Amino acid sequence: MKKCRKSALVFLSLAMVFSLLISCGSAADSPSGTPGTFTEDGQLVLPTGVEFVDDLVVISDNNKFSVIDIDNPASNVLTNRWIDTLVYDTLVDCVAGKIVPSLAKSWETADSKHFTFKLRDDVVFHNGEKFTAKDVIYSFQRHQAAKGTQAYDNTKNIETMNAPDDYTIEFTTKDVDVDFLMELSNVYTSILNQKAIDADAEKGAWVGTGLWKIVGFASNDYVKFEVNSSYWGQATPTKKLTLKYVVEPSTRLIQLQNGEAQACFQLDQTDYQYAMADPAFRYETVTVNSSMYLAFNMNDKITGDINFRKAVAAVINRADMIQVAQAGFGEAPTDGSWWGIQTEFRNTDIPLIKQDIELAKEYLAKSSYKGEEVEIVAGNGDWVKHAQLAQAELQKIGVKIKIFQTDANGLFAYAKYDGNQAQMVAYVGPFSFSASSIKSFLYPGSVANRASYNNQEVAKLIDQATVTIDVVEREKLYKQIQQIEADELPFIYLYARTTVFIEDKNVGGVRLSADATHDISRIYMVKSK
Amino acid sequence: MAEETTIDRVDDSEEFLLEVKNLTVHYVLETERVEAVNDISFSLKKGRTIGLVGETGAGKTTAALSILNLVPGPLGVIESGEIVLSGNNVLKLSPKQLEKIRGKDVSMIFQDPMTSLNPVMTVGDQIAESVKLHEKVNNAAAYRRAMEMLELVGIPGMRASEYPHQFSGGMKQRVVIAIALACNPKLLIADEPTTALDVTIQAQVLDMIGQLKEKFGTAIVMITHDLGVVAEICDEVAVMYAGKIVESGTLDDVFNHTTHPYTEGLFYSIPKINNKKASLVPIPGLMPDPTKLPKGCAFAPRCAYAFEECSADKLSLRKINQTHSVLCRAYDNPDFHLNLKEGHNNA
Amino acid sequence: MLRYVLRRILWLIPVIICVSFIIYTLLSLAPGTIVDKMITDSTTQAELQEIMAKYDLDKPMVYRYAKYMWGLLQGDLGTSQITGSSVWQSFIARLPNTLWLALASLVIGVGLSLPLGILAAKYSSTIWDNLTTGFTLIGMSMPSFWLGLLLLRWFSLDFKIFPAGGNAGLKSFVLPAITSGLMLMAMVTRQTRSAMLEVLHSDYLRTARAKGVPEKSVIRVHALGNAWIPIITTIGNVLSRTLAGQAIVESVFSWPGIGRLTIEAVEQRDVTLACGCVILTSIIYVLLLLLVDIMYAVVDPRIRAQYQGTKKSKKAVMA
Amino acid sequence: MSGNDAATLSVSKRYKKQSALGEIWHRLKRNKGAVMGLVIFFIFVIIALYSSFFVDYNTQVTAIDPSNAYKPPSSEHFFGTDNMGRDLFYRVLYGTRYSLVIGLFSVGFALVVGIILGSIAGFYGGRTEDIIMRASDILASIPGLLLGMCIVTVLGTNLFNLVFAVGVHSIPEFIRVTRGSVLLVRNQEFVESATAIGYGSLKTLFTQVVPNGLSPIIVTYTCRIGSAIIEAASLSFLGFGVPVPTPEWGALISDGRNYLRMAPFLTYFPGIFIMIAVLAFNILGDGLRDALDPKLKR
Repeated sequence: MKKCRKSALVFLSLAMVFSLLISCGSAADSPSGTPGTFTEDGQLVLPTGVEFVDDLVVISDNNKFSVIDIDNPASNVLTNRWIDTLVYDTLVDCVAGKIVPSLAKSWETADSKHFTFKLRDDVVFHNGEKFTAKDVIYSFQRHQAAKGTQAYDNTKNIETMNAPDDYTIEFTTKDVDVDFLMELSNVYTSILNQKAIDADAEKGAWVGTGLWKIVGFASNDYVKFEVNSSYWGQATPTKKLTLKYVVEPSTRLIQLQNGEAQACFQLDQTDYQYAMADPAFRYETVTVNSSMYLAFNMNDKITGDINFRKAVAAVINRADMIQVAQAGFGEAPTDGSWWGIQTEFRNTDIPLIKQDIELAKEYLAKSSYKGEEVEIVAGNGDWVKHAQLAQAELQKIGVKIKIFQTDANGLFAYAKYDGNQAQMVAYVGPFSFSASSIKSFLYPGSVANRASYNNQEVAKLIDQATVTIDVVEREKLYKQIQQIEADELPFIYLYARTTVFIEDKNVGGVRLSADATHDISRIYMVKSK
Repeated sequence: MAEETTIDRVDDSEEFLLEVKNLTVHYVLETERVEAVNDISFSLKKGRTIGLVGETGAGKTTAALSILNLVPGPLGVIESGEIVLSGNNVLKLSPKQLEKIRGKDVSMIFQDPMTSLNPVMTVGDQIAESVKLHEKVNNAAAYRRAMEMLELVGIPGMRASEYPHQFSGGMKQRVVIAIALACNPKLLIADEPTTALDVTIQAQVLDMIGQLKEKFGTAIVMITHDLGVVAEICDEVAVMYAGKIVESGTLDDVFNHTTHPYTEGLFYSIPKINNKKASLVPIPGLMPDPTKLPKGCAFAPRCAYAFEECSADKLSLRKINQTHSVLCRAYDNPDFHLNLKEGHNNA
Repeated sequence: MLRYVLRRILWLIPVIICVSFIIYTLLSLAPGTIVDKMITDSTTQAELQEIMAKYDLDKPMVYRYAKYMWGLLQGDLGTSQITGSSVWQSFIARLPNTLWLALASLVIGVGLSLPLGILAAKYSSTIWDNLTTGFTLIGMSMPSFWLGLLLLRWFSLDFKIFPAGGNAGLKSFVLPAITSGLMLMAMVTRQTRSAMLEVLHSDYLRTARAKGVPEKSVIRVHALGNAWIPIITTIGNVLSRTLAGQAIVESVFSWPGIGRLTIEAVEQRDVTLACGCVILTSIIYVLLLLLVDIMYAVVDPRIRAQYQGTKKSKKAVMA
Repeated sequence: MSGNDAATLSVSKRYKKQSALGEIWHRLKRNKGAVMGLVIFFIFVIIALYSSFFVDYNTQVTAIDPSNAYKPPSSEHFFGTDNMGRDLFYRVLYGTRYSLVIGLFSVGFALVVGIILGSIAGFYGGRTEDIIMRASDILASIPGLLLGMCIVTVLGTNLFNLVFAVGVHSIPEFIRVTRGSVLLVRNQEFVESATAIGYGSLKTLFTQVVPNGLSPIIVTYTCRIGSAIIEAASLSFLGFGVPVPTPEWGALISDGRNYLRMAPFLTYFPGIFIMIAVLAFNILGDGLRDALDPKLKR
C-alpha cells in the first residue's frame, strides 16, 4: 500500500497541481476510461448512452446516527463519516494515498509548519452563501472548540490561522506536523457555513458545499439527500439519495431482494454467501484497517504476567474467530505487529505466535496462574463471540474464563485506563492509516488504552516519532515501538474485518477505502431495460 | 321445512283463536330424552283466558314457548302436533313469518322481571322497538306510543327514558307487560307473571291484566301453579301433570266438579279460609322423572284410587260433558267418584 | 362525569413525578455514562473531564436530578443529551408511527376477534368453537418477537409479499400489526366468547325474540350490547401490555416508533431522552386506561348513573 | 424450581381442611385443559431435572466446534447445531430450567410482595390502603418492558436480575387481587370471631383472612407465569437478559434470528418450547380458575 512521504510528495504534488487545473476546469463531462472506475484524481468515469435511476436507497451498517454535526461528540460514529463525505468538502482530498486538490486549488509548505492554501473562487454553499476563507477560519475555530470529537483532534495542532484575502488561507501548526495535509484531507476537517449555523443551531450544521444536500433526517432512522445542482465538481446523474438504518440485520438482504433498497454497507455476515450467489447483486469487499483485539489489564495480578499473556496468544484460533464472527470474511495477520493491516510503517518482521497448544501449556506452567477465574469484558455482537471462542480454547489448557457481556458504554466505563476493573477486554482498535493514531492505544493515560499499558520508553518514542520529519527515521521509531509492544504483548491482534458492500448489479460509483471512510457520493444506478 | 303458507287474516268469528292439537315436545340430550310435553291439546276463543295449572316441571313453560315456536335451540325438538293461531300453523312458519306474528298476534310475559329487561336499553326504547317492528311508524311516534303504554300500566310516561335498574321488581313486570301489549296482540301468554312478586304487587298486576283484557279483548294463556290466581282470572282451566293435560274444562267444571285425583290432591294441599282446622293433605311421592315416564297414567304411582289398568299403556281422554274432560281410567266404571264433595270451592 | 375525568387527569402529576424519579435514578446508576461512547480514542483525560462538565456529569446525581425536575415542573422535558434536539420534538416525531401501528394492531386485534368470539359463542361446542379456543390459546402463548421473525421469514423472505421493515406505506403495516395484534386478538376473542356465552343464556334475549326481533339484531343489538363491558375490560388490560410490547415489534421490523427510541436512549445512556420517553409513554398509558373507563360509562348505563350522581334519580322518585 | 409452587400448595393444606384440597383436586381432574397443563408442566420439570444431572454443561451445552456449525436437524443433532457448532437440542433442554425458574420465581416474588402489601391494604384500609394502592398504580403505569430494561441495565445481566426485573412488574396485579379477596373475606363472621377470641389483627390477617382468599391469588399466580416467561424471553431478545453462554430460550431466539435464512430451525425450536410452556401455564391457570372458584368460571 502506498504511503504519503513528506518531502517527495510535496514536489510531486506541485507539479501535478498545474496539470489538474486544466482538467478540473473542464470537469463538466466525465473523463474517458472504463465506466464505473475512478481516475487518478478522483473523477468518476460514467457509462455512456444509458438512463440512470433518479432515487436510490442505501442501507447503512449496524451503527446508529443520532445527530448530524461534525462538532457534536455524539457524531463520532462511522455512519456519520459517510454522511459527511456526501454533504461537505475539505480543503484537500486523499485519493489512493495521494493528496489531491479539493476546495483548495493549490498549497505550499516549506517546513511542514507554515502552510498556505489558494482556494477555489467558484464554490457555493447549499444555502447559497459564497465560499470564502472566512468560512475556513470559522469552521476550524468551531472544530477546535469541539472537545472530544475527531475534528478537534485533527485541528488542535493549529496555532494560528489568517486569511490575507478571500481566497488565500495560511496556517501555522504548534509544532512540525508531517501528517497535517493528511489530517486536512480527513472528512472531519470539513468546511461549514457560519451564517447557516447562526440561523439554526440544529440544522445549520447540515449546510456544506458537497455534492448532496440534506433534505430530511430522522434520528437513528434515515437521512434523505437531494443533489446539489450548483456543485463545483463533477455532477452525478442520481437525483435523490436515502441512507437508512435497519435495526434487524437479518432483514437487510430481504429488503435488497424486495427492491426496498439498492445497496447495503453491511449485511448480516451469514447473508453474505446468499447475496454473492444472487445474480441480481454485485459486491465489493475491502479489508478494514481496524484491528479486532484482546487486551490484557497490565496492572492485574494474573493478566499482568507476560507468560499468561503469551499462553493466551498461543491458544487463540484466528481462523475459528473469523469463521464464527464474520462468516469467514476477515484477514488474519501474517506478522506479530499489533497495528492496522494497512497502517503506515507496519513492522512485518515481528514473528506471529501461531496456535500451539503445547507451547501455550508451557507458558501457562511458567505463569503465576493457579486456576482462578479470569473475566473477559466484551461488547455486544462480534466481540462477545471472540470472548466465547477464547473461553472455549482456554478451557482446553485449563484456564477458567467468565464472560461479562455489556454494551459499549458499560465496556468503556469498566475498562478505563486508571481503575481498570477488567482483566481482559475484547474490542476493536482504530481505523486510521496514520501511525500517530496508534498513540491513543499505547500512550499512558490515554482513554482508549484499555490495557492500562504504561511503558515510559514507548511514550518517549511516540513523542519523538510524531515530530521527526525524516520519513526513514520516523519509520524506524514506529517499528521499534511495535517490537516493544509485541514483546510485552498488552494487546493480541486477532484479525481485520472484511466489509462487503452489496449493491444491485446496475449500481456503480462507490469508493470503498480501508479506513472505512467510504464515499458513496458518486453512486449511480443504470436503469435495467 | 313447512310449506310456504301465506298468513291469512281469519275474521274474528266464533272460530277458535288458538288451537293446540296433540303437541309433543322433547329435549334431546346426549344420553337421555326429557319428555317435557306429551300430546296435549287445548283451544281458546278470542277474549277468553285459559289457565295452565301444574307443579313446576309439568311442562307448562315448554308448552307456552312452543306457541311462539321459541323452544330453546338445538336441544328442544317439537316432535309432533299443530298449533293453529288465527288460522296459521305456527310450527310450519318460516323464521321471517314467525317474526311478523311474534309481538303482533301473540306475545309473552316472563316469570322473572329482574332479568327479562335489557339492562343497557332504556325502558321506552324496549317498548318502542316492538312497535317499530310491527307498525310502519317513525321513531318519535313509536316512542310516544311507548310512553302511552307506560301510562297504561301505571308508570309515569316520563320515566320512559330511564333504565331497568332504576325500577323495582313490580314496576319492571309492568314494563314487561307494556312491552307485550304494545302492539295490542290478540293472544297474550303469561308464564307465571306474579310468582316472583310479593302478594300486594301480585294483586295489582293481576288486576291490571284483567282490566287490559277487558279493554283490548286479549285472549290470555295464564301459566301458574297458584290455584288462587286461576280462580281470580281464568275462564277455563287445564291441569297438567308430567307433560299431559289430565283434566280440562271451565272454571266451574274443574273447581266445583273436580274429577281427576291429581286435581283433587291439588285442592287438598291449599289451606281453606273457612275451614282453618282442616289439616293439609299433601300428595305423597314426587313428580316422575321426565326421562323415564311410567307407562299408562303417570300419576298412577301416587294416585289413591289407582288400580292395575291405570298402568296399561292405552289411556284416552274421556269427555264428561261438553266442556269437561279427564284423562283417567277410574271412570271406566260408571259409579266411580272422588270423595271430594261437589261445590266445595265456590269460585 | 367531567369531575371524574378531571380527577383522573390531575392524578397524572404524581405519576409523572414518581416515574421520572424511578427512571432517572435507575439510569443514572447504570454503569457507563453518555460521554464514554462519544469521545474519540485520542481524547486525553483533561479533555474528558471538560466534556463531562458540559453534561454536568462531574456533579452529583442529585444535582442533575434537581435540575431535570426543575425543568420538568415548568413543562420542559429537556433536551436529549445526544442529539441536542428537544425530547418533546423527537418524541412527537416518532409518536405517529407508534400510534398508527397501535391503531392497526387494535383494528386487527379487536376487529377480527369480535366476530370470531361471537360465532364461537353462538355455535358453542361445535368444531368452530374448538378451533377458536385452540387458536386463541396458541395466540396467547406465542411470544410476539418469535411470531415477528416467523412472519418475516415466511412472508417477506420466502413469498416476498410484504416489505421487511421500516414504515414505507400501507403494506409495511401488515406484518408488524399482526405481530403486535395477535396477543390482543387472542385475549379479546376469548373474552368475547365467554361474555357472549353468558349473555346468550339471559332472559332478555328471550324477551327480545318474543317481541319478534329478528335473530340477527337479537345478537348484534341485545346480546353484544351487554357483552361489551367484559370485552372492554380485557381490551384495556391487554392494550397496556401490547403498547409495552411495541418496543419488541419495532425492533424486529425496524419500525421507527417510541419503543425503539426508548431502547436506544437507554442503550446510549441518554438519561433525559429515556426519562422523557418513559414519562410520555406512561402518560399515554394512564390516558388509555382512562379512555377505557369512559368507554364503560358509554356502554353501561348503570355505571353512567354512578357518575351523574343522585340528581337524576331523586327527581324520578318524587314524580 | 417448583419449590415455590409446592410452598403455595402446602400453605393452603395447612390452613384448609383436607377435604377442601381433595375437592379442588377432584374438580381439577375433571377439567381436561388443567390436566394437560399439569402434565406438560411436569414434563418440563422432568426435562429440567434430567438436563441438570445428565447433560454436561461444558461438553454438550457450551462446547464450541465451529467446524460442524449450522447442521440441519438430523438423527445425530435432533434440533441441528447453531453458529458455534453447539447442539441446539441440549441447549434447549438445558434452557428449560431458566424459563421455569424465571417464570415461577419472578411471579413468586411478586406474589409474596403482593400478598403482604395487598392484604395490609385490604385489611387496614383508610390511609395505608390509599398509599399502597396509589403506589401500586404508579408502578403499574410504567410499561413493563421499559422498567425491566432499566433494572437490568443498572444491575447487570444475570439470572437473578432478570427474575427481579420481570417480577417487579407483576406486583401491582397481585396487590390488587389480594386486596380484593381480603376485602371480600374480611367482613365475614369467622374473622370477627377470630378477633373476638383474642387474635391480634396481624395474626387474624395472616392466619384467617389471607388463606381463605387464596384461590383468586393462586389463579393469578398461574396465569402470570406464562406472561412472565414471555417477558423474560423478550428482555433477553433485546439483549437485556441473561449473559451470553446461558441458553435461555429468549437468548437462543435472539442468537438464531441472524440465521433466519440459512438455519431457521435455530429460531423455530426454542420458540415452540416457549409456546408450549406458556400454553401449559395458561390452560393450567384456566383449569385452576374453574376448579377453585366455580362462580369465576366462564
